[in-house]
Amino acid sequence: MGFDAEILNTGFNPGSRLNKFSKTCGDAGAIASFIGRVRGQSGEVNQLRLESYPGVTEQGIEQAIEQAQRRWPLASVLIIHRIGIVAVGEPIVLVATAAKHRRAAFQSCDYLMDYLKTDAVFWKHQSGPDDGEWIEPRQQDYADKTRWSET
Amino acid sequence: MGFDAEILNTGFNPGSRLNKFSKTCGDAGAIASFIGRVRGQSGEVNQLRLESYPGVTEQGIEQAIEQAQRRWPLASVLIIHRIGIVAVGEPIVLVATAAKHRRAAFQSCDYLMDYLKTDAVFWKHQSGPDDGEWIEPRQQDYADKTRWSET
Amino acid sequence: MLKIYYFGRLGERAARREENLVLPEGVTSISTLKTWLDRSHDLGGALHDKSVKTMINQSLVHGDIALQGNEEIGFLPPVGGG
Amino acid sequence: MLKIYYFGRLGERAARREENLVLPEGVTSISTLKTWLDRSHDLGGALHDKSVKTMINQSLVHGDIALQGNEEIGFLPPVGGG
Repeated sequence: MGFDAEILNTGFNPGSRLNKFSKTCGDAGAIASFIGRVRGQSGEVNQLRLESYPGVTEQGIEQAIEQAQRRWPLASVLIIHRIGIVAVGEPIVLVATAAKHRRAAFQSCDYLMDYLKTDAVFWKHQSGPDDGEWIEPRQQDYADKTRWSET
Repeated sequence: MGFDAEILNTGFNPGSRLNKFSKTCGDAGAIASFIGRVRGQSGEVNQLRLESYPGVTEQGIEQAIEQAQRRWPLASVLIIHRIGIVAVGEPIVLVATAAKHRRAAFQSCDYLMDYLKTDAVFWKHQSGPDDGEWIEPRQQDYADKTRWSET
Repeated sequence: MLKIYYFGRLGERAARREENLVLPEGVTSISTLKTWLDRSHDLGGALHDKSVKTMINQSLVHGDIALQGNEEIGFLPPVGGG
Repeated sequence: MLKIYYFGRLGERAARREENLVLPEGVTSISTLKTWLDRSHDLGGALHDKSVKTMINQSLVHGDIALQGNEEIGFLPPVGGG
């Protein structure tokens, strides 16, 4: 059983981290996971640059994991989030949740991704061949998140 | 881009299969996945034995993937399902779905798992230290599945 | 020759997962085949159970169907679970 | 000494991600500090923008707060996205 959050400024291997995670899940039969990667929108985005606020970012993620544990009976949770420069196609985030049944695993994974996309303390700068911009949550991200206050 | 279903009578490595899958996902930013493992219920289940109907089982899964493609804009889908004898803790199933945005990835992965748990052509025999039994979908599995006819 | 598959608990009940069978005398359809197999393997009516589906050449069939004697026949108890 | 962090687009605007600062004369609170920094780094009012959150010693604060001069201060534009 483990509830871990890691902020990394180097690349990571989602598959091997997921295999390692599955060893911490005890008897849990259901492991849901999500990998988010940098999309190259119309071939324009060259990279993302992510900043965190060390200490504050981790604390926020840990609180989100605690919220998820209160909502669902979870055996284990792993969140890995990149900071620094991340190239197109590389993973930015891995969320894995383990539970006895799959509904709890799916929903908690979805819930934690919504947190990471809207409220987690990260700033993302997207740069293309010519210039760049700081990006903020899409309306869809906010809409996704409000689902959880209704359930 | 790939839409693959594999029925295996040997063990597989979910993490390395997921890494391999992610290479087929092109520009998709969101990869959802689910790993189902044999649970040892109260220390009683020693193993599962799974049967398929070669040809029919594959065709059913391929049709479910086609249904998912009609519902969501998916870049790639991978389903791996074990047959034969699977010990407690070992993976029985891996479903991975890739899409541009995470909602499509999560929902299609969830949808395909519901199919695999209720309608897929597998028979599962669960054996303990003393005896065994053939298992069928739980009421919860049927309830999960009806969600999709309402959306 | 018929090729017959018994899946899941039916395989246990019939003590075989598959068999090859020359169409027995008097067996002309899926329904008469079920009755013949039931008696031959002492299946206690299992093949006629409503929960058991029948496939001919890997297609689901309903009701009685005439047999040529060269079909692949599958008897499927409820699928899924776990 | 104050430790000040500028995150996201504020770091670009201020041309620094962090700085150490002895509490300037006349600066007694977070509000007067924002005004002083705004003028000093030519931030065009960015720190007073409603979308920017302020943390003192890693806790969110609202309204004006007196400063001792040894705090860690973070200025946070909207988070998340992407």
